[in-house]
Amino acid sequence: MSASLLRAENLHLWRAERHVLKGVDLRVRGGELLQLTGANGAGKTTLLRALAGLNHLEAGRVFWNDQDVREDRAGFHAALVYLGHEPPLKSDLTGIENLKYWTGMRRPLTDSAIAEALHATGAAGFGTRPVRTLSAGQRRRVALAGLVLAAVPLWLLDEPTTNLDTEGQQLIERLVATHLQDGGLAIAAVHHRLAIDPSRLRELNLFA
Amino acid sequence: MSASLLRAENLHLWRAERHVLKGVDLRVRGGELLQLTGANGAGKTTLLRALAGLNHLEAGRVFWNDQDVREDRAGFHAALVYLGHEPPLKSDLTGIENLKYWTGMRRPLTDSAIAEALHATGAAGFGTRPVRTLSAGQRRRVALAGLVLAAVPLWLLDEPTTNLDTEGQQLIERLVATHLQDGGLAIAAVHHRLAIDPSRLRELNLFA
Amino acid sequence: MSDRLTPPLTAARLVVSRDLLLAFRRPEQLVHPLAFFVMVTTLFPLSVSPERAQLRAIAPGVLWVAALLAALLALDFLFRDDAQDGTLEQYALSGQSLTWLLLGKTAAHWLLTGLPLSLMAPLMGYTLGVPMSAGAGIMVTVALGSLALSFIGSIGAALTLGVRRGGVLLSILILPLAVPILIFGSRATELAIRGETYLAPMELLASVVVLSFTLAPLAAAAAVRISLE
Amino acid sequence: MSDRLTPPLTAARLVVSRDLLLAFRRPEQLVHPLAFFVMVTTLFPLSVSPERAQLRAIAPGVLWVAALLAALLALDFLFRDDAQDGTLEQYALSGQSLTWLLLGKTAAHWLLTGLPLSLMAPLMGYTLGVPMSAGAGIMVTVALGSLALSFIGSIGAALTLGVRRGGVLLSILILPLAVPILIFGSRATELAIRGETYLAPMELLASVVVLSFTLAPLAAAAAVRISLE
Amino acid sequence: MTWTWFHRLGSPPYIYRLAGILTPWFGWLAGVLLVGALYDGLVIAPPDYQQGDGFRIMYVHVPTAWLSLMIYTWMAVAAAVGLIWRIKVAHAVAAACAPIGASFTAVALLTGMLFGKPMWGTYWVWDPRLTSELLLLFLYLGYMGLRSSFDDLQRADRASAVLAIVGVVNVPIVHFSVVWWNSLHQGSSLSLTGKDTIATPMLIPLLLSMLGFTLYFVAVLLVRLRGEVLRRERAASWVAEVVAT
Amino acid sequence: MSHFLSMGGYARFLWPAYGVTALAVVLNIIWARGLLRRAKSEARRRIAMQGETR
Ligand code: HEM
Ligand SMILES: Nc1ncnc2c1ncn2[C@@H]1O[C@H](COP(=O)(O)OP(=O)(O)OP(=O)(O)O)[C@@H](O)[C@H]1O
Ligand SMILES: Nc1ncnc2c1ncn2[C@@H]1O[C@H](COP(=O)(O)OP(=O)(O)OP(=O)(O)O)[C@@H](O)[C@H]1O
Ligand SMILES: [Mg+2]
Ligand SMILES: [Mg+2]
Repeated sequence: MSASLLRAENLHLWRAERHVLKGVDLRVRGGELLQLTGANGAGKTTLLRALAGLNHLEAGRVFWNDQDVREDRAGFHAALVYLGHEPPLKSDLTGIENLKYWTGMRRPLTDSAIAEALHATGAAGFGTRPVRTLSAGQRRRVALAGLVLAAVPLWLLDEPTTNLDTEGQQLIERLVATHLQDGGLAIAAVHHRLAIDPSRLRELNLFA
Repeated sequence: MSASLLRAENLHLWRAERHVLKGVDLRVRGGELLQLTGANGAGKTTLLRALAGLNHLEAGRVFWNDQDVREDRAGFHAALVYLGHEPPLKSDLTGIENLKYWTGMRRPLTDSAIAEALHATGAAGFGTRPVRTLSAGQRRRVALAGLVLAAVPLWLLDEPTTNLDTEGQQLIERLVATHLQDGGLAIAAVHHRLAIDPSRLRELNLFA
Repeated sequence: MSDRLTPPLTAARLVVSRDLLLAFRRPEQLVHPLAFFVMVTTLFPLSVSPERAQLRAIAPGVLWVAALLAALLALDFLFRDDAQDGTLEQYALSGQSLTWLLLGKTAAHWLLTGLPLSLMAPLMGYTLGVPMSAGAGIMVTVALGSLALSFIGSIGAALTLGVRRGGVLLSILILPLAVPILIFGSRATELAIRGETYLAPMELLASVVVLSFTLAPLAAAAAVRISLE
Repeated sequence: MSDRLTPPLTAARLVVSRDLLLAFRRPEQLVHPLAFFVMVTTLFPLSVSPERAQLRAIAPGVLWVAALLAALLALDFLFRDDAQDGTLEQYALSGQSLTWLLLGKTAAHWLLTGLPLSLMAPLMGYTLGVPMSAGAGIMVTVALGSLALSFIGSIGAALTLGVRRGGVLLSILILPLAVPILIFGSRATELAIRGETYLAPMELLASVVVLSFTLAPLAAAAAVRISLE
Repeated sequence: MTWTWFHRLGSPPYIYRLAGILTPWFGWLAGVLLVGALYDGLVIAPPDYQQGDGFRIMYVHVPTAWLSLMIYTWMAVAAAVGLIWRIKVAHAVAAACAPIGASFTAVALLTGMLFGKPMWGTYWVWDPRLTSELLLLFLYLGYMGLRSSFDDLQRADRASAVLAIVGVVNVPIVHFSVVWWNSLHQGSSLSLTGKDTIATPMLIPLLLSMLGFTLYFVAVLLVRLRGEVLRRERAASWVAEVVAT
Repeated sequence: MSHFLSMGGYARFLWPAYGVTALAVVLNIIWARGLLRRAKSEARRRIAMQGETR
């Protein structure tokens, strides 16, 4: 895979009367993590959703591998996974079923691949239980398995460490590090510093 | 106020087929914080809800000031506030209105008391906006204002630092410290260590 | 730390005013059950036959089934939002009597759905060929019937809280209990249309209201506590 | 990182099988629209009059209004759960054609609601005094009508996603579009009951199905994208 | 002292064993009575002067209709006991009652319909007795639906108990519907106070049949009860004992 | 015998009525036993599971 590149220029976005993104520029290439920081309400969630195309940008453009994403939305979407504040899981399905339908929609999956991903995120023990019966952190781990399984170059993560125990914080760091090593790139909104190789880590601080 | 005391003996609780609480004992007195720790799925949320009376205990008893809470549920409830994974706010009401109805149900409130509490939790700037338009961390701050306003001796907090920025983490520590100084007690499920006077801090580790 | 607690009646009043405020913040909610009622009563003549004589004969039935369905659909939302965002949990933990708080919620619910429905019923009756002279009778019976339904429904709504898509399960639970209301109500309406005295079925209706008013909030409070677990 | 993507038809099939699995995981969901249909058709004779001749005259209307309401209520859930838990967002970001995915969802929805309704309709007709000989006709017309309604309804369901308590708003949006279905359908049923040929209204019904099948998924996909913002 | 029986009845292992012992007794007695009633009702009892041989449907209709009401009452009482005194076994009884009651309500409806066609000329009319019996079926179904929509048995028990208790108002409505409204349906043909309104040779098989069906119900209930009690016991040592082998 | 079976012309209604009743009687026995069997095997499974985790 040639090195991927996400670039955004002069993003402007209003929520109701509020000018939330005031000309944000960013540039992340394969192997880099861009950490979004900023006080509560600074616009981290808004920026992540806008990049994914879930919030309407008033002005500015987003480029994926130097192509405007509006020219090939499906292609761009196929290259990214967005994980928001809440894990996108069906509470009546088991973790394995959730992954089968959710990530399976993106690329064909084998059962062993699913099992492996669940194992990698420490969710192997409860993959066969309905998600509804899982604790908050267990649910988050199942969602992270979906992230791993998708095998896409671009990760957009909104507070991925929420609800995770101390071992889980390290899990996130490990997952991101591996992803970067593989040439992927990630943008994550995290409040505390992640233990990631500083040469790969860049920071974008949003002001409220 | 004479020193309050929460005591629980031999709590047993099943969730479906799962024996989650296996004979938990605890004892917290006024001025102390009991920090619940344990891996994801260990049972922290379950224990907090069971103490509040929101989960059905199979066996075991909870005492508030040496009286079994089943003898005076309303009195016990009037003495506690429980904050779960999600802040209990109405998204169509403003922060101020939310507090007026939620905490106002417990004790009569003045407008200035509400304004003060919002100020104390850094939510003064957005108290008049519908909660629906707030970011995750801003919402959490409004809920914390309700906690302060309630002015009850017992706080049951489930991951109160979720979604809060670094300044917000310190806010929690400040709020808890003041509460303990005032003779209150708190039980909080938090994954990382809180910066609280160690003589007041006790820990209960749950094993999955 | 203050020892002064909010008195129970003030707490119940707070619940009522909160629910009214919420409804006025989203006025479309006020309109919904009404709109549904209007639609069902207008669909009927479309699919049956528009002959007036036949329409008038089935008018009480159509009015009551439509009103019952509209009130039933609205019931589905009685506690659902509050359960989802944790408000109900906070009510249960407020140290106040849950029975009073739920009584407040149910009263607000009736003010927002049953009352408008009963004001609208004579008008819809008129479009079905019912004489205006029967209007007052229809209004009062629908008001009483919807009040009873709100109370009985509060039990069902509380029971189906823990259940996803409880809506239709709720209808199934409530309908057997609501049928007496329907029968007495449509009977009273029929008598009113004919210009006869409708006191007898009306008294039955009123006794259902009294019965459900005294028992339902207790049962609903028990049900809410159970479904919160 | 793999470049092999799931083909669009496989993705749509995954959506269908997922929705069927979800429904069978909670079988009460399957039963709900049916139960509602049964209840409405039961309520009518209770509040109108139990006389056979009169019942039979209004039977087509009652059947169709009941089926329409049942299907409409079920529509409310078409996208709501998926929107709430973020599944719809993930669909939109899956790189797959949203139109195909929504077509899958709508098909599954019909299999779970419209099909059982149409199988049940002849039976409920019988309790209203409709002869068994009209059964096949009723079944086919209700099947076609509910199919058209599922497609048309998918647009409305997508449009009301961002709206809380969209349920009744949805009904208001959909009903004007559903009225032709109701009129053709009850007309066909009436002819079937009389033992006459009901081909003409049936063809009209079929053309509504074809039209809505080709246009609705596109419109629904556009509406979902808008409401996700 | 006087309450020991009450506590023992609330003890799962005791009830489990007791039910196991009692089941064959009730079962066989019911079998004997039902066979007797069948022979007596179909062969010995003379035809009715008005209804001919058709009246013999009564011997399955009346007992099943009676069961449908009695079982609901049992269920509501058990649910109330379970809710008030927090007795698991009582909830188990209520849970065991529902499917049996629902099936006999359905049978009462069906046999009534088959009775109605020759007697009234139609399978179904919207008569108060018939309607309220149909609503009873809906209540049973709603009860079972509510139960099945909870994962947790304890929650299902308590929630459905509230419904069972509230729904019990329907029972007197069914029973007295023939009195309160003028109805096509038969009035009470049995009464303890007044003199019987049907002839003795016809009455004996009816009584046999009603007793037989009641005992049969108890037998089935006891089997179900054992299952329901087992499902509610976790990690108790006696469970390991009884399910061994 | 055929006289008995014809039931004075009511056979069309009488035998189905007895039939559904008999069916309900038999099915209830089967269901109840099935429930008990399932509950037992579930209990066995549960006990086995607990043995493992201990
Ligand atoms: C679908 C139709 C019918 C239903 C749902 C139905 C329902 C019932 C019910 C619930 C009872 C028990 C009442 C009680 O124990 O308080 C009953 C009793 C009885 N039914 Fe029916 N019935 C139907 C049709 C008929 C017909 C057509 C006949 C005969 C012409 C009939 C004859 C009787 C008799 C003789 C009793 C015993 C009366 C008494 O002791 O109260 N039923 N039925
Ligand atoms: N409804 C349920 N049915 C079955 N098991 C459940 C249910 N709810 C929770 N559990 C299980 O109970 C255990 C405790 O859950 P709980 O939510 O209390 O964990 P927790 O310590 O709060 O975890 P976290 O840190 O992830 O929030 C978990 O193993 C969970 O899987
Ligand atoms: N629907 C809306 N209408 C008006 N303002 C909104 C709306 N949604 C969000 N905002 C505002 O936009 C700003 C950015 O919100 P956003 O959720 O992106 O913040 P965030 O950086 O993710 O904060 P947090 O750390 O609390 O998650 C906030 O000030 C918020 O109040
Ligand atoms: Mg955010
Ligand atoms: Mg937790």
